[in-house]
Order: sequence, then structure tokens, then C-alpha cells
Amino acid sequence: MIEVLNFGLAALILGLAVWTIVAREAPAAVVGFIVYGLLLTLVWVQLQGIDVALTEAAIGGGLTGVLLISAAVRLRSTESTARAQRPSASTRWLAAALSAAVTAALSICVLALPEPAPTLAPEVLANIAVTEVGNPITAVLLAFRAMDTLLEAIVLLFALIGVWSLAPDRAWGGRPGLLQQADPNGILAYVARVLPPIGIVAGIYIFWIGADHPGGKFQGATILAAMWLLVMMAGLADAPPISRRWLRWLLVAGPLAFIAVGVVGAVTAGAFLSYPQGYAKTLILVIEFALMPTLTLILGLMLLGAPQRGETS
Amino acid sequence: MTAGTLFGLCAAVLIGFGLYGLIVNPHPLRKILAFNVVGSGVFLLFGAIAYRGAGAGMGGDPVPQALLITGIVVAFSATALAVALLLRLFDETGSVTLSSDPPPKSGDDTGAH
Amino acid sequence: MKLFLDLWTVVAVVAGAFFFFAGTVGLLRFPDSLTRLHALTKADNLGLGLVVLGLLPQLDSVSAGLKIVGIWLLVLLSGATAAQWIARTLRQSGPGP
Amino acid sequence: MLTTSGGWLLLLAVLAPFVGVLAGLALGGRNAQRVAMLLLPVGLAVAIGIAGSLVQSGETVVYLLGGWAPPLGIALRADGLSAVMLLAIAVVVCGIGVYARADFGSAAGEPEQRASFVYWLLLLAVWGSLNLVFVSGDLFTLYVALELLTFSGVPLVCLDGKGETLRAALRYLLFALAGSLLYLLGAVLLYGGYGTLDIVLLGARVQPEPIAWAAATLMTVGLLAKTALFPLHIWLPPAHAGAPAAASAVLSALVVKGSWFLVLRLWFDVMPGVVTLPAAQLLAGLGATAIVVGSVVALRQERLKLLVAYSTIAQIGYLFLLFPLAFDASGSMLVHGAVLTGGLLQAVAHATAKAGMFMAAGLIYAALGHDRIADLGGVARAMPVTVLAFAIAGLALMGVVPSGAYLAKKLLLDAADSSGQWWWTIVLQGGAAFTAGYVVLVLTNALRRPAAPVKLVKRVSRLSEYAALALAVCSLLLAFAALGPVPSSFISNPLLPKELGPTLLVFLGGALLALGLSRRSLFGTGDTDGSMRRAAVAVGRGFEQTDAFLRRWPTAGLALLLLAAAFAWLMLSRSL
Repeated sequence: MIEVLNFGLAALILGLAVWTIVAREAPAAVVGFIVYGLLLTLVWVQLQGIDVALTEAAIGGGLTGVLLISAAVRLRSTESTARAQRPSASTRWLAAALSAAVTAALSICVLALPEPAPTLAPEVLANIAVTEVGNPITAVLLAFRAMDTLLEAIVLLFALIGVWSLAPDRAWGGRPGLLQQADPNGILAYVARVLPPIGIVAGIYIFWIGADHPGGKFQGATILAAMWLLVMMAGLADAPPISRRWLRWLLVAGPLAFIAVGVVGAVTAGAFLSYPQGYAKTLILVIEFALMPTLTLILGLMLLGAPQRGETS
Repeated sequence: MTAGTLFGLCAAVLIGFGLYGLIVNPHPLRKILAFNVVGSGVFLLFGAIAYRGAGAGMGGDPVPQALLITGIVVAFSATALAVALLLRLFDETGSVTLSSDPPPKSGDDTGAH
Repeated sequence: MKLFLDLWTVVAVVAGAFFFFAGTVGLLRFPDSLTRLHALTKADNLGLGLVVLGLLPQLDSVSAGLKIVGIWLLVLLSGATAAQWIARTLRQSGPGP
Repeated sequence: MLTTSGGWLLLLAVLAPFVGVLAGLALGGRNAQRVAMLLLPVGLAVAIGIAGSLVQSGETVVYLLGGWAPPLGIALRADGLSAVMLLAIAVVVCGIGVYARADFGSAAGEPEQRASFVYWLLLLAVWGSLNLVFVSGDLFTLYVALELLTFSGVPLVCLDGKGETLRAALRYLLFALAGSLLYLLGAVLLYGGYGTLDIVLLGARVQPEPIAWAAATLMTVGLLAKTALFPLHIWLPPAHAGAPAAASAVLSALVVKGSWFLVLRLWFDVMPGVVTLPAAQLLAGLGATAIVVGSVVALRQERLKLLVAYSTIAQIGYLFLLFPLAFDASGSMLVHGAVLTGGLLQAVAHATAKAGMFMAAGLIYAALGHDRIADLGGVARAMPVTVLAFAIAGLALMGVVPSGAYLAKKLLLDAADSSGQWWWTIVLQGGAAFTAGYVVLVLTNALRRPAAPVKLVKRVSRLSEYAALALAVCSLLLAFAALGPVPSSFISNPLLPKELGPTLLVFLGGALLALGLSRRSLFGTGDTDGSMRRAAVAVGRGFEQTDAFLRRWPTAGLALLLLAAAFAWLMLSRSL
């Protein structure tokens, strides 16, 4: 029975991928991509990757979808010009042939993967006790390969700096995103008052259980960011100007706390990002608590884009 | 045909579709979409490999699954930067073609500023 | 008792599936957007409700049950909001396809 | 392999610039510049410390992050390659930092300006990402480092916010992202096949089999797309020419070296037995084509910054000539040897010289308000130090005796002679003439007496001129600095007939090329062109059209996949 579900999912995903590539209108393609992202969440559940399923749903399907759909609508007018520059049929056929060759080569590799699949699962299990964390993925993310998670937060920050650097000079220090004039008693305003409390509770819940069960700071932060964006879209709150000192400090608080805990580990437990005996869980929680506001702000601000309005407007 | 192999092959096909879309579709937003399709294909392949590596009481090898979370977040920040750059290019020049030679003039495009 | 619960689950889930099916048929067959919208929101929400109620007895803990019902309510909220929002834009922009 | 004594320095080399970015962002305004200025000497000291501890202990410097050894944990490692690159990059960043004070310095008390605030954050970001690329021992951490490098490089391209630079930045970002996805795909296959992402462990486990070939091909092609090796150079010329001078110096001298270094790490450490000699010949063949096409199209440019950008494409071609020469006698395994040292010297020589060249071009653009090569008459008298810096950088790139490029060329020539690959000897010798071509073109225009006296739009800061000069001289005298691993017999007196002859020959070749191919005939007698000149101009225009054709997106995308197919076939053919 499970086979049928897997085949069904695979077929649906391939169909949606084709739709995303060949749909005529960009907004239609993006809607197809959002559904594709949500179905991919089901695939991650089938592949026993619950944490990844959460991340895919929150970031892959959710935030990326919002980002692309707003861009697709704003760029609707440029579609005809771009369509006029479609490459010639021969180019398209050659591209199709080469892509098929890449697919064939990858398929051979997938089928040639060694049978007793090499895995680090036993090693993780053997060493998970030291990290005092139940969820093996959180153990990998915050203990064994903590550097990758630190770099990931820094990647997000660099991307935000990059997005901000695109602002016109006159709007530097101003507020990102457009001013939303939604009517205060419309349906969106109603939802923006009802949903956030539930969303905030859900986000913090997912963040909290991340230590021992599927969940974690990125998934929780994405839900909080989504609630913040909903409130701003409904016009109930405005984006903070990027020159605000508290905003800057909150943005760097997460990575700085991460590095500080790492240095504490270097001093007390012998290596950067290692944890002294018995304090691993508390220090991991300190890192996650410090990262939560930072990630929520960065994910939200990245959706809003470069500053466009002055501080006052 | 275990789930791992099935979704591994599915990933290979997704990567092929994505690469085709990346090369052929002239509109940069569609290239960003194709980039996300290729990205999800690469991550799906990594997930299939993680599923094959299940053991020691875990549904899948936790190391690739952790790297996947990092990868998805990095791919999202890349998409965010690319979309911000694209929108800024549109605001600044009114056209989004990647080729620097002047795009063919068509009615509704220029009036869109 | 166990048999009755299992029987109940099968019936409810099948009914839910039927409503989903009805909603999809409505989406495909109905003439314009407003009626399609109507079909979708009514049938799918009811279908999901039935599936949720059907699965309740299968769950091992009450908290899981509350979570599923919570999910159903959230879907209801977001479905209603989206339907209202689309209906409003449809009404303002005239009877398009 | 536990953490060695100097290990924590590796961590500092990566974290210091990143903490600098965090502090600069939080403190805001002029503090970003202060933090950057403070970190320049610190970073240089750390790089020197790493090189010192490497020389002293004689073995690779290692730091196990979190105390976990690979394959579970991540190790930072610095061998000879990393230490040299760390040092070279630190020196170039210091030079660029001093140079950029004029363009992006902000006076005390004025409110935070976008460009002069963000530039310092991006400079530190590029520096930290590059250090991570040089020291990380894990393929996925290297993927994150590549993304960090791209995210800090792209905003540098469009720092001035004009439409054309935004378009160049978008094209760069999309093509670089396609490259890093192919790299990640290769890393994923390696994990699937061998269960680890650590470079040293992989080096021991990788066997020549389908997975290894596919991974090698995908990762190599992905990295070539990010290094903009010919025919994948679609994004480089407009990006590097459009960016402000201090930014294009960072992009040309530094950012490009990151992905090139990873190709080196991949071929020499991860897969020495998997990559075959034919594949290396293709790689070097692309390099040779890059030298020819890059130099010829550079000669035909009218703007100085575009000329220097195309010279970067040519010099990138130089960096890939070492691969076929580094195989062992049986031609089956890549070995660390003199050839690798030569390649490294070439990269360091290019980093320092290209930074100096772009700075000089930027100063000329700032001072004259334009950078049309034809109207550069009299610049030499008006800005002697800048033109001297440009000239010395040009000489260094051409490989005049005491320069790093000269020593690199000598090491590679020896390997070419001993392995009997005479065609690479021709490319190595001829390549210098092509480089000389565009250097001679610029210098003759700069030294010409101007029709009207040159009026300077802006006084350029003397400190920036000396920063450019210092980096150019660095590249010129690099051969002496490389005496450690290289026997001193290699550097002979530049005035000896044995050395003077080839140098003059190179100059002559360059002058001929400049005469023939430059857009406007050098001596203003455009109308009395001989048939030779017309033929040469036709050839030049042909090169220019192929370059324009290759730099269209569909063609570049197809080239990417065609290269992948070619590399896969060449790696496969050895076992069939």
C-alpha cells in the first residue's frame, strides 16, 4: 500500500515540476511551485525526515512561495518582453538532450549506490549521550556539526546585508517594504488579530520540543516570521526602519551568542563549540534562545526586501 | 524499488527538469524558480541517501538530514537575494532581460514603470 | 467496541474522501469562479472534518487528538479567509473567467 | 589526527572577519570602517602565525571543531597550499583596505551612508569566506563557504546601484548559484558513495567508479562556472568592469581565487586517482583558449576597466595550465610537487598584480572622469605613480624575471620539458606575449603627448596610489619571497642574455599584437592601414563576436552541460 502512495507522490511531484517549468504565466508557475513544495513535505515524511519535512513546509513551500508569488505579480508586465527572447528550437532541443543526459548519469549513480549504504547513524547514536539532547538531528546541528549551523546564521545575515545594500541611497536607513493600507476591519485585519497568538504559541512549541523531538529553531522562527509578516500585511504594524539600534543588535545577538558559547566551550571543554560536561543541554538552549529572535527578524526582513521608504513615511 | 531508490530517481529527473528550465526560460524569475527545482532535486537526492542510511534505531541517517535543513535555509536566502536583486533591477531599468543589448521594444513593457 | 470504532473510522474517512471528490468535481464542472469557490470551500472543509473525526479513535493520546482538531479549525479559518478574499477581488474586478 | 598547536589560529582566521561584520553592522556608521581597519593587521598577523606554525611543525595544522573528529565532526586544516593563499589574501586585503579609504571612507560625524557602510562589511565578509574556503576540511562546509563568498561578492558588483551593474550582478548571482548547486550535487553523491564529506577521509576511500566520476565532473564544472573559466565567463567582464574600483579589485583578485582553490583541492586531495590525464588536458586546453581569446578581446576594448576585466579572464586561463603537468610519470595520479607550487605562485602573482592594476585603473577613472583608452594621453605625466603601478603590475603579469609569474612559468616549463608535453611549452611562452599586448597598448596611450593639456576632475589620494604601487611591487618581487620551497638557482640575474632575450621577445610579440589588434590604430594613422592591419582587425572582430555569442545565457548554459559531458567522457574513457 505504501508503494502506491510513494509512486503517486513521485508522479505528482514530477508533474508539478514540469508545470513549474513550462507554464506560460509566472504566477501560475509559482502557484504550482508552492503546491510542489507542500507535496515535497509529504515525501520527506515518507523518507523518515520529519525535521526536514517541517523545514521544507515552513521555508521551502511557505516563505519561498510568498517571496516568489509577490515577485511574479509585480513582474507580470515584463513577461511578454521576456517571452519574445525565447531561445531557438535547436537550443531548446540541445538543452533538453543535455539535461536528459545529466538525469541519466544521475540515475546510474543512484542505482550504483553501494548496497550496505554507508551511514553515520551508529556513530551519532554512540555519541548522542554526550550532547544530552534526544533528537539526533538537533545533536548533529548543534553539537557534532555546530559550525555549519553557526555559518548558516551568518549566511542569512550576509544575504540580508546584500538585500539591504540594494536600497537606493535616499532610502538608506528607512523602512523596508511597501506601506500597507489594508482597511482596519477587513477580513485580513480580522485574521491578523486572531491567528498570530495561535501562531506564536505553535512556533515556540515547535522550537521548544526541537531538543528531543522533531522541530527546532529554524522551523519555529519561520512560523513567528510568518505571523509578523501577516500582521504587517494587514497594516496593523509597520516595518521597523533599518537604522534602529535595537534592530541591529537583535540581528547580531544570535550569532554573537553562538560564538560566545563556542568560546566558553573552547575554554572549559577544550575545543571551540564543544560543551562542558553536564551543561550541554543548557548551553544548547541558550544558543537556540538567542538565535530565535535573530532568525525571526532576518527571515521577516528578507521577505520585505530592501528599504524603500524614509524613516518617517 | 525501495522508497530511497524511487525518490533518488525522482530527484535525478527533477534535476534534469530544473537544468532545462534554468537554461531555456528567458525570464530571470523563471530561472530562479528553476534554480529552486534543481535545489529541491539535489536535496531530495540527499534525503534518499539519508533514508538508505537508516540504522541504529533511526528512520534515516541524521547527518544528511541535518545538512538538508542547512541547505534549504541557504537556498532560501539565495532565492531571497536573487528576487530582491531582480525587483531592484526592474525598478531601476523597467526591464529584466539578462542580455545587456537593449531588449526589443514592446508596447506594454515600457509603460510599466 | 474496538470493531465499532474501526468501522466508524472507515465510514467517516470514506465519506470525507467522497466530499473531497465532490469538491473537485465542483471545481472542474461549475461555470464561473464564484460557484467553484463555493463548491471548494464547502466540500473540502466538510471532507476534512469527517476525516478528522474518523481518525480520532485511532490516535493513542488525547493531545494528538486535540492537535488534529486544532489543525482542522486552522484550515477552516484560512479556507474561509482565502475564499472571502478571492470572492471580494472577483466582485470588484467583475465576472472574469 | 588531533588538534595541533597552531590550530586555534585557523579558527581565528575565519571568525575574526565574521565577528568584524557583526560588530560593524551593530555599531553602524563609521564604526564599520574602523572595525575593518582594526582587523587588517590582526588578520595579517593570524595568517603569518599560521604559516609560521606550519613551517615550525612541518605538518598540516589541524583544528577539530567541537572536539569531534571526522567523519562525525568538522576539521579545519591548513597545509602548504592554504597557508600561502591565506597569507597572499591577507596582504591583498590590507592593500585594498588602505586603497578603499579614499573611495569609501566616511568623515567623522556624518550620518551612515549606504555604500561606504556596506563596503566594509562586504570586504570583511569576502575575507572571512575566503579564509574558510582555504582552511575547511569538509565538503559541505566548503559549500556554505562558497555561498558566503557569492553572497558577499554579488552586492559588491552593484554597489553603485546603476541599472547595468544590477543586471551584471543578477547574471553573476544566477550563474554562480547554478555552479554551487552542481558542486553540492557532487558532494551529495560522494556522501552517498563513501559515507563521509571529509576531504582526507574521502581521499582514502574514493575509487574510480561511476559515482566518483559523476561527482568529479559535476563539482569541477560547478567550480569552473564560479571561476569564470572560458567558455563559462558569461558574468565576469560586465561585473568586474561595472563595479567601483575598490570592489572590482576584491572581485578580480580575491573572489575568483576561492573556487579555483577548490578545484585544486578536489583534484589533488580528494580525487588524485579518479581524474585522468585527458581530463586535465581539456582543463588546460580551456585555459589556453582563455588566454588567447581573453587577451585578444582585451586588446579590442575601448574602456580601461573592461580591458582589465578581460585580462582577468586571460589570467584565469593561466591558473589551469598546471593540471596536465602535475601528473606522475605513469600519468595516472596527480601529485603534490613543484608544478603545484608553480600554479600557486601564479595565483598569488595574479592576485597581487590584478589588485594593483584595477586600483590603478580606478584611480585613472576617478581622476579623468572617464577611462577611454584612446584619450589617456598625458596621464603618465599627470599621475606618474598610478601609471607606474599599472606598468609594474603589467610587467609582473607578463612574467618579467623577478616576478612570481616568471618563477611559476619556469617551474611549469621544467615540468613540461620533463614530461615531453611540448605544446604547453608553446602556450606558456606565447601566453606572455598576449599579456604584453594589452599592457603595451595601455602604456603607449598613457605615455603619448596629449593634444590638449590633461585636466584632472578630482585629486586622487596619494595613499591610494601608493597602495596600488605596493601591491604591484609585491607581485614583481614575489620570486624572492618564494625562496623557501624553491631552490634559489631558479632566479637568475635579469640582465643575463639568457633572460633578457625572452623578455625582449615577449615585448616585441606584445607590441605586434597591440599594433595589429587594437581598436584604433596606435599611431593615429587610421586611414593608411596596410592589408595586414585590416586582416588582424577582422580576426579581432571575429574573436569579439565569438565572445559575445558565448556570453549569451542559453549558450553559457549549454556550454556548462557540454563541458560536463566532455569531462565525464574523458574520465570514463580511461577505464573502457
